Amino acid sequence: MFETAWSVFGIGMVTIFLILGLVVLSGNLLIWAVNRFAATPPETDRPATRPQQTGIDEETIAVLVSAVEWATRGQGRITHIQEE
Amino acid sequence: MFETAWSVFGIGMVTIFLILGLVVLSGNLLIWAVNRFAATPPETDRPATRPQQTGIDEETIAVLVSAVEWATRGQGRITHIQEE
Amino acid sequence: MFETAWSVFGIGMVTIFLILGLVVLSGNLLIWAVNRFAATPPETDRPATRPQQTGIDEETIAVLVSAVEWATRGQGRITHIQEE
Amino acid sequence: MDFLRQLYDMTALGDLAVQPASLLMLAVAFFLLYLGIGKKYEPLLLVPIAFGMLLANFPGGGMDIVDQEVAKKMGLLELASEYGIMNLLYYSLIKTGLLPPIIFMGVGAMTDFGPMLRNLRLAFFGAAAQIGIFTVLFLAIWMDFTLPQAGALAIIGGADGPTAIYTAIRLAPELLGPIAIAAYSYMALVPVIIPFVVRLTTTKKELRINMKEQDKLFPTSRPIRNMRLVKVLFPLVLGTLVAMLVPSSVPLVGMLLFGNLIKEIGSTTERLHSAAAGPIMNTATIFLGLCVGATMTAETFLQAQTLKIVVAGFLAFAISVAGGIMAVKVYNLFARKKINPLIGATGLSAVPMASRVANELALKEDPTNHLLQYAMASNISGVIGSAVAAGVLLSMLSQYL
Amino acid sequence: MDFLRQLYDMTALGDLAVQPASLLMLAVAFFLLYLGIGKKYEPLLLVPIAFGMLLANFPGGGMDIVDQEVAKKMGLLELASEYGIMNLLYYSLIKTGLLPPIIFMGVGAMTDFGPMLRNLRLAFFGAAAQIGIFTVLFLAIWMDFTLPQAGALAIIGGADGPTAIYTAIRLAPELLGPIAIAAYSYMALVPVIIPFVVRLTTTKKELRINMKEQDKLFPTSRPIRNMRLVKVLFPLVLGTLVAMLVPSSVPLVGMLLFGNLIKEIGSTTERLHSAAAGPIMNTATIFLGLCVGATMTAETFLQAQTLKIVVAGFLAFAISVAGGIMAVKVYNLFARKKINPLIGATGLSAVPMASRVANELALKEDPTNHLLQYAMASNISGVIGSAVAAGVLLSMLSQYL
Amino acid sequence: MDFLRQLYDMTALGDLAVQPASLLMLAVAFFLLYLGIGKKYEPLLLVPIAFGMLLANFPGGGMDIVDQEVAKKMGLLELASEYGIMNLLYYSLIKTGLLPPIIFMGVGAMTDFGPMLRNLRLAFFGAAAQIGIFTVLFLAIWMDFTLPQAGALAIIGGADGPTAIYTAIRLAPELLGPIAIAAYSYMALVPVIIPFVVRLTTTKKELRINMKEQDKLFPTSRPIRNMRLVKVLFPLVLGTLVAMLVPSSVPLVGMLLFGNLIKEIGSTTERLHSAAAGPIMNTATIFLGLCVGATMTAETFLQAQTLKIVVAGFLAFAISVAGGIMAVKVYNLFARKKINPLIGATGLSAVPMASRVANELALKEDPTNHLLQYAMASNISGVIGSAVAAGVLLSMLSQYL
Ligand code: NA
Ligand code: NA
Ligand code: NA
Repeated sequence: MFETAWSVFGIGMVTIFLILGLVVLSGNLLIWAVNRFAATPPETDRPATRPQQTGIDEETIAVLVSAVEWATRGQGRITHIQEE
Repeated sequence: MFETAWSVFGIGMVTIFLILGLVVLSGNLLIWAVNRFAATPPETDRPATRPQQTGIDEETIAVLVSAVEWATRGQGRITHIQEE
Repeated sequence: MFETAWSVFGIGMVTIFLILGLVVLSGNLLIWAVNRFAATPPETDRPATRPQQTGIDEETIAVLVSAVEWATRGQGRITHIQEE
Repeated sequence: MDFLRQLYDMTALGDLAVQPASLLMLAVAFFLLYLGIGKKYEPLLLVPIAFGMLLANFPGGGMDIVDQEVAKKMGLLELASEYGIMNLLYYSLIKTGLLPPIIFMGVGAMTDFGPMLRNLRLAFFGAAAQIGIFTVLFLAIWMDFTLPQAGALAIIGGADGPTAIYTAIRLAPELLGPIAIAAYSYMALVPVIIPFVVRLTTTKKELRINMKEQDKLFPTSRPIRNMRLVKVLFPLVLGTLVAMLVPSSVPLVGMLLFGNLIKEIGSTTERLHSAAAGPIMNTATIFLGLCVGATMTAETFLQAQTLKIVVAGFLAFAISVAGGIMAVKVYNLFARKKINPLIGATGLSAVPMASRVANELALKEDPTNHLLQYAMASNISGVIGSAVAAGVLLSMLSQYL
Repeated sequence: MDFLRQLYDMTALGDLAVQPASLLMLAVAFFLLYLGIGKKYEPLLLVPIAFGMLLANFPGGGMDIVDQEVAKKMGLLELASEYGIMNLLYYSLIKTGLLPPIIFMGVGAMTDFGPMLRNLRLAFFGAAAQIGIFTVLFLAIWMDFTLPQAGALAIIGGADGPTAIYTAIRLAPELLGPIAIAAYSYMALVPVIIPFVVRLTTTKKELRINMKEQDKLFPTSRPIRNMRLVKVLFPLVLGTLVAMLVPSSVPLVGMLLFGNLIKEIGSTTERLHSAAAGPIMNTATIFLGLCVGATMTAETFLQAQTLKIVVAGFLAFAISVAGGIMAVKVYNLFARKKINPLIGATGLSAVPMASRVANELALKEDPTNHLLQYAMASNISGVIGSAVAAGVLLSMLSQYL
Repeated sequence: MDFLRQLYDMTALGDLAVQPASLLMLAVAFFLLYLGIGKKYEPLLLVPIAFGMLLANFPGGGMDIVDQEVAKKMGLLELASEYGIMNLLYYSLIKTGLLPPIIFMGVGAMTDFGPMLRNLRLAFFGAAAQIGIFTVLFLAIWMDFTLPQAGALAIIGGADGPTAIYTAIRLAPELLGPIAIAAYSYMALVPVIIPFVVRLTTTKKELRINMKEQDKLFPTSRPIRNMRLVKVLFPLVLGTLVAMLVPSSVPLVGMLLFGNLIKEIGSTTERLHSAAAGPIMNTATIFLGLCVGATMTAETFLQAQTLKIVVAGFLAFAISVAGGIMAVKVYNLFARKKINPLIGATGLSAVPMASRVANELALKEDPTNHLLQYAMASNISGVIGSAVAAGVLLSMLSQYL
């Protein structure tokens, strides 16, 4: 049984590293391709859920929004962000 | 098999014409009966979804509302209509 | 069969009286225990569904709110209460 | 000629000629639709039930429920392919007893135990008003129903739809349709039945007993200093009590209290509460109604039994109301702090209609006598009372199946 | 080496080498996703169908539908444990015929019969535009399909998704995938198909017939003085009519009208309406799409049949449109009050896309000729027309199964 | 006397006297309710699980899950009629493996791959943090679990509820309850476990590595010029990759990505997205929780196994966290652009709790070191990592069932 466990261990970890490696690779490829062939609008994902303009950089806001969505499992929504 | 197909063709088209004919007939009868026996309120179906007063005639609005509802599969709602 | 019916009658009514009696008893015990050990906030159940301040006593409002909720099966909501 | 023959064969006209009773059933269905739509009698259930009945009684529509002896031998897939979607829905959702507990979860998710907790003493009168159930049991046996059938019929006196349906499914599925119709119809008729019984059994003086004044004269109730916590703990206490004494009512009472718990916990389980009180409840109501309606074909409905159920069901209601009133009157003989007998009447359940009717009756005698909040206490406890009664019936009568 | 062997065995690469046709299916799925997402062709159904197809065609994913001969011998639990969740969903929700009537309930809950009631006369032209169904029946038989298969194929000409799926499930489940794809694709292509047929069959002068002016010239229609009541009663009248003449269409039409009824009753049944038009409809759409997609494996899809279905389906659409137009033209020969032939074209159904396309075509010829509301009348009646056609096909062809 | 006897027989008291272990189970259920309600530990799942456990352990309530050997011989209808609604729900929704993929669809419909796409490189560390799964496999075998049981136990280290439940259903349904409880409890304890492991394995200096400063020092990441399109295409690319390499994870990963796709497509599929993320997700959560809870009767839970699962589950968590951290440390040895080891810890998954905990830990050392957005990258990739791990376990261990 331990022998099987070693196989599972090996194949499992290799597969996971392989897949996540390929995810990084193909993701970058995808971003490159989209930037190259379809880079029309400056980043505006989902204006509906977008809060009003603040001094905080776009990326941070995107992360905050997604974090709140996760944390509240879709119930919460950021409507206002203020820098301290 | 083609013989059966002829039967299906004949019975099918006759039935559809019959039913839609009866729909026209009974619908008119229904409208007549309702007008005759229960014609109290001037047409006010669903004030909740009704947009504010405009110069456009009632019928057109009703159709627009229903079209939008169909087109957006219930998601959209007319809140304002402006004549050009 | 009527004999069985008598059993069911007796056991049924005794059980119901027993259970609702115990509900009264244990309910009172629960209220006592909570008042004794966990009586921090003055009664504020569900501020979200709470209507604005009026001259009507809290209890009445709570009952009205719950009655409306029942009556409308959760669709309705009291937003304003005015004493006559 | 052959063409017309084929056309005629496709229509329902031939079947109707053979089975004209279907027309009568369609008329009954239209009448129920009129009650639900025009008269607004419990439209949330009467409309789907009546429409299900309509669908089931169009000859050849294939939307009627087949006999369980036939269905029992089939798997669900074969059943659906042989007898259509309504049988699939009925046998997987109703006959299994699934939907009533699901609806009870929704009821719990909409119930506020607050009024009952503020006047716990009055909850006791939700017990007396179940006596109609057990009294009509005798009548039903006398009417030649079997013991399980009698139990299913009697539960109409509990004045609670899902409880009645659950009990009927378990004890006498063959009577499900008429029992459901009787239960919901009489619940819709509570504004007629309660005043009728009240007039027969009470005096004007009794109806003028003012609960708030009594509260001021004999102040006892302690204030609740953390209602949120009490409301979270109460379903757990109540559930444990009921489960220990009448385990057979756990599917109903347990789901009711689960629904209530996820409501009272608040924001952290709000997602679950919104599902239980919204989409789950509404979907279950639609399919429960359509399927119950679909059981009512001419064969099963146009029988002497149906008339007996209608009569006995009414008596069960009336006796329950009277029982609640009598219990209050007896209490008043011994207690200094009097209780308005209308509080007994609302022990029937039929929440919240009964409370509103009681409130109106009280106001008619004394325009300052607002007893709605007191009525809700016994009213809600009546729901528990009838679920417990159902548990007793199931536990004691299943063996005679 | 042994390690790499085990790793390779776990992947889908070995299966792909054996069964390279899966790659072609994946390509088709991606193309359909492109149509649904990029081109916005009926995305609510094409996206789930295409994704279901994707899942089914990943070798070893276990998300493809197994043959019904295999499934028939198993209970649902065994089926799920042997063949996974997609088969469980497919055999319990699709193969039983459950979801299409459920979706029809949702369609009914979103349909407004108002425009049709205001121009009832035009409803008649929803009949002529079903002729494509019955014409293509001959073609399909000639193409070597069996009678039930021919019926399932022909119903594509009804231009109504759930109707096509329901008919295919009952008459030819083995063709479900391609028929559903064809039906939804052509519905998405209505903005191309209708102008194409209109150009072939009408003159500019005909397209300039202005319905509103005709109404002013020949005023006939009586005003409806209680639209709310008419809208509540109409589904009941319509349902009774259809049920009496074509009982086999009751599962579809009955559920459509139930959905419409709980919409039109208004606030008292709003809870039911919101469930039928919202969560029930959307959930049914997701699972219908995924399961229909999952039937399309290389084995079932990459066949000559699929091509035939695509060709015959297009013809069915085109002939239906032409039929509707011709009926108007014949009517215009005899009537003084002329009708725009576009009203005939929208009898096809494909609500509301067809009406919008017709409206645009009319406006192109005469910018004052707004005929949307008139088009909606025949458009909605076309839905009833195809459901009735489905009923006829089911009733007359099931015996050849 | 006879009367009291009958009364006593109806209650659960007799059963309790025979089977006092039920009391202990009720106590455990109340304790879990306390954790879910009072401590707010994963209330969305712990509350339904604990309530299901409560219902199952009231003797005579008929809400406990029967042995699968018994159930296997019955159809669903017979099962429901013999063993009640909880068995109907368990065997049709859980034992079939249906609900976990459905919940994954909902998870996908709520997941935003944005943070991961913006820091793709970090996704790689979601791999290392799965090592706890495969390490504990050895421990579990040593503890005398069978191979499939060991796999089901080990997946707790994936820190993902639905994945753990799906794997347990397929590999060791007899351990489903304790595994689910352990998985959700440890996920709730992430704010304790992560700091504990971090303190053991990292230095203050490492925790002060500031990701934003590193980004400024070594700017590499290209801006994404059409995020909407990338987000639509990414689930398709990711799905294809995973499906090709680990087909057995398609039911989980495929549904996750379908949910994500209908979210990212936007308004045209918004109806589907709202259903998947709302009513479907919430309904599935309720019934998953209740049914998983109902599997935990005294018989199945009060065993040495349960204790072993608790211990091994904790180790799996801790080793996964440590594995993620170590991978970052090794990376930092060779790379000039350093990564904060907390990014490795969040590879565990337990989204988004782990990221928030990591963020707080970083801020404690350096109040300007906001690394939430970086943590989310490895955090989300950890979900994919554990789903892939589950696929490997299912594919390699099913043969030993
Ligand atoms: Na009652
Ligand atoms: Na049509
Ligand atoms: Na993980």
